[in-house]
Amino acid sequence: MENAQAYLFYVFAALAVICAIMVVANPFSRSPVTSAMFLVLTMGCLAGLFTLLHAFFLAAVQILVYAGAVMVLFLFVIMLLDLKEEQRRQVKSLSLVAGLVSVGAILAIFVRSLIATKPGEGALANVEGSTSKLGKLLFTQYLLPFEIVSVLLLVAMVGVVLLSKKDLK
Amino acid sequence: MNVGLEHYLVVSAVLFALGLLGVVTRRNILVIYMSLELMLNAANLALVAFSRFNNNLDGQVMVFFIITVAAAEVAVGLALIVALYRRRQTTHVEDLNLLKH
Amino acid sequence: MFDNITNWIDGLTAMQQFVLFSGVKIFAVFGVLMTCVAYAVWVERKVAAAIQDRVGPNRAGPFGLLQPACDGIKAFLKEDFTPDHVRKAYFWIAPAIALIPALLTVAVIPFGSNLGAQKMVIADLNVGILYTFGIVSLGVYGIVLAGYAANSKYPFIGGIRSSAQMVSYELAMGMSVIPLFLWVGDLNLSQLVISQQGFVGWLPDALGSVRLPNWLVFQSPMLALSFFIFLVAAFAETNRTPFDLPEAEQELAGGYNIEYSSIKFALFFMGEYAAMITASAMMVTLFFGGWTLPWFGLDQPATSIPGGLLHIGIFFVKVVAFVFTIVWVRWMWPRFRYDQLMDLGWRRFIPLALVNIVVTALWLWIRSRS
Amino acid sequence: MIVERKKLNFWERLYIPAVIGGFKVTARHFIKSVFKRQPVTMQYPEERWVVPEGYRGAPYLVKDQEGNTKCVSCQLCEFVCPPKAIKIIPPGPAGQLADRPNAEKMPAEFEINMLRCIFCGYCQEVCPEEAIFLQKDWSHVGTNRAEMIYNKEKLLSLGGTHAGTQKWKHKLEEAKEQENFPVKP
Repeated sequence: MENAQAYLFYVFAALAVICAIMVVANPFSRSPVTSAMFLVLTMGCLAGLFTLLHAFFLAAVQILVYAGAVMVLFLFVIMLLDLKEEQRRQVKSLSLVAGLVSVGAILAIFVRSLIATKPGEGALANVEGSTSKLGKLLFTQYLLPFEIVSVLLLVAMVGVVLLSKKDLK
Repeated sequence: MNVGLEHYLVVSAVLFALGLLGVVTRRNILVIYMSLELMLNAANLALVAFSRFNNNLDGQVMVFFIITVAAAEVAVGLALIVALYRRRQTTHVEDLNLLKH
Repeated sequence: MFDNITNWIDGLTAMQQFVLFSGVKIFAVFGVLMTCVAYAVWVERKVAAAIQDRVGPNRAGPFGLLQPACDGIKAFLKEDFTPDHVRKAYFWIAPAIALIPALLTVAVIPFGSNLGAQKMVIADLNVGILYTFGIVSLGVYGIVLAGYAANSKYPFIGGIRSSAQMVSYELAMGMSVIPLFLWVGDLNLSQLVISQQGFVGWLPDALGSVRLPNWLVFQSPMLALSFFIFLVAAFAETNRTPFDLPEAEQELAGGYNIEYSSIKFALFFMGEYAAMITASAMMVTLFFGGWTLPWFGLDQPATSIPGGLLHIGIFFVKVVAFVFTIVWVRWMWPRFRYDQLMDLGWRRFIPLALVNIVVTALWLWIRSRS
Repeated sequence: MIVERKKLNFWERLYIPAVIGGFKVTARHFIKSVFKRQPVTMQYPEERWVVPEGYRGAPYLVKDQEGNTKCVSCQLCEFVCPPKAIKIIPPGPAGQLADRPNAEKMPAEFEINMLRCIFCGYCQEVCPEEAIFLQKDWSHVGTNRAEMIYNKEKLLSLGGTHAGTQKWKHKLEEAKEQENFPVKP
């Protein structure tokens, strides 16, 4: 059982990383639709990882919200905007180098801090992310942030409706 | 063959770095947005892993909030992109140089 | 022979048994589902014919029962034509993506009680219903990608339009079941079925032997309303009449699947029917008691093999009844106009579902106080 | 003309009566064709359609009672045919003569393209010799287009012998009567 989970972890992790590479640096296609589809796959792999971490509720929500709603919205917008000639553009080498350097620096910081702290040692893995427990926590300890987030969603909704109006005065 | 916290954190760090790479190097505003989503997801993964290995559900609650905020952010952001496209007929960040000229 | 097999199974480890039984269940359910998909087309054609005073397919085999096989052979042997202007990769992937979500949904549906020691559900998830909605929400991709892959305007407009429809009604569908889970207090579909055993308690005793099963749709008016919203949303999600705008022959020359032919087109077709069957199975599980039947003690988990088979049979009959109704409705009503569809979804059903949630929550709160 | 749309009341706007009506109508037809076995379908190869009187089927050439070709190759039908489905090759000055008395000639070739024919019946109407008739034939099949162009032999064999009138015999008798008619100077 342990072994199977480890194998699954490596499969999902490798798939997630490969798909993420295809999102940002796809060698075959610059089309945003391809990026979006690979991002969907990445989200799916992350949901798999969540399941391995026993966060079942979040895994389902990840699929439902990210893959089912957010990425569909992305696809919609990409298709509504007619992006034919946008695909052929050269990446400027200067920005590429700068980007790689900064990303390398950040990655180096991550790796160093990981080596320095050794977070895995002595940790016990036994939390179940069940819906009821999460819900209880959400409605007791985190009630205020929960309400604030709901207001945020309302504001976002109003904002989107306003922004999407054709003749904005 | 034991998968511990550090494995998940490495995956999370790699995903975050890839997202950042996308934000810095890609010039299409939609792809930049997707890279941002990738970074948020990487953070989610780290939080869930912490929550699991520290025997504490707070991380998962945090992820719940992140997903909600990300959804709101995407809705507003895409509405802005559509509005922008209506005015300028482009989604390319280098063409958005009105302040330069 | 039989003893040999049981001995061999007993000799396996728990993990191996789990893999074995899951594999058997997956293959059995997949086989039954695909057969049902084929015969759903036959049922559709026969019912359509009967309602229109015709005979329907009757040449291949008795009552045309071999017609699905003929249709399948025809679909496979036709020329698999790929137009020159399409985006090839998406053109190939889209039909598969259209079919897969419908198949994946079946994984969490309890289609029977027990068969021996095995629970008759492939994956008894604690977040069953969330999983279902997650998978259902992926069904949009098949249509969007088909429209995008075709790279010509009518499929494109059709794809955008159909996906907008599916996204809109997904909301109503998701919100319609929340009262259900407030009421039951569990997201696990097996537990949900268990909670529907027996007869309803609110009928007056004076009626005597007239009793209603304790299925959720009969338990309270809010849940009946839930069922109504879910039913309408299910029609819209599976692209059936009166919401079959994806098949817009009149105005879009066919919708998102114009450029497809032969087996790829057949995959879209099968996806639609598989979605119809899974939607029926969902409705049976959520609102009509799954495999339970309160008479003759059939609402208790089976203790023998024939009892287990009987439960599977009950479930199957209920699903067939729903499929029949869905097919029936197709030959009864004209389709909605697109603006009416959106108006109905966003301005009628979503507010209705929200009100339903609030009323159910209030009801439960009052009941818990008194 | 402006048709006022009927204002629906609340009950009607719920569409529940309409829905129930729809269920009733479809269920009635369903029961009728499934349980009472009264579908309107005709099982084609086994059951055949009985053609009503006056049906306009395919035009064929007919023979008279003595088995002679009636057509005299006047080409009126070719001229009148709206889709130009009829093609007649006359025998020409040195060609074959008619196989019956009272006729100068008969067609060397007579073709009707059944793919073009619209079954209007003008040829039958215009024919002075009553040689072409629309018959009760409604099933035309062939494996290629050339097969659907019917030639003279095929048309004659399909048309068969036309019972009833034998136009020129009748006229001949009339003429003989004319000869014996007592005409007063």
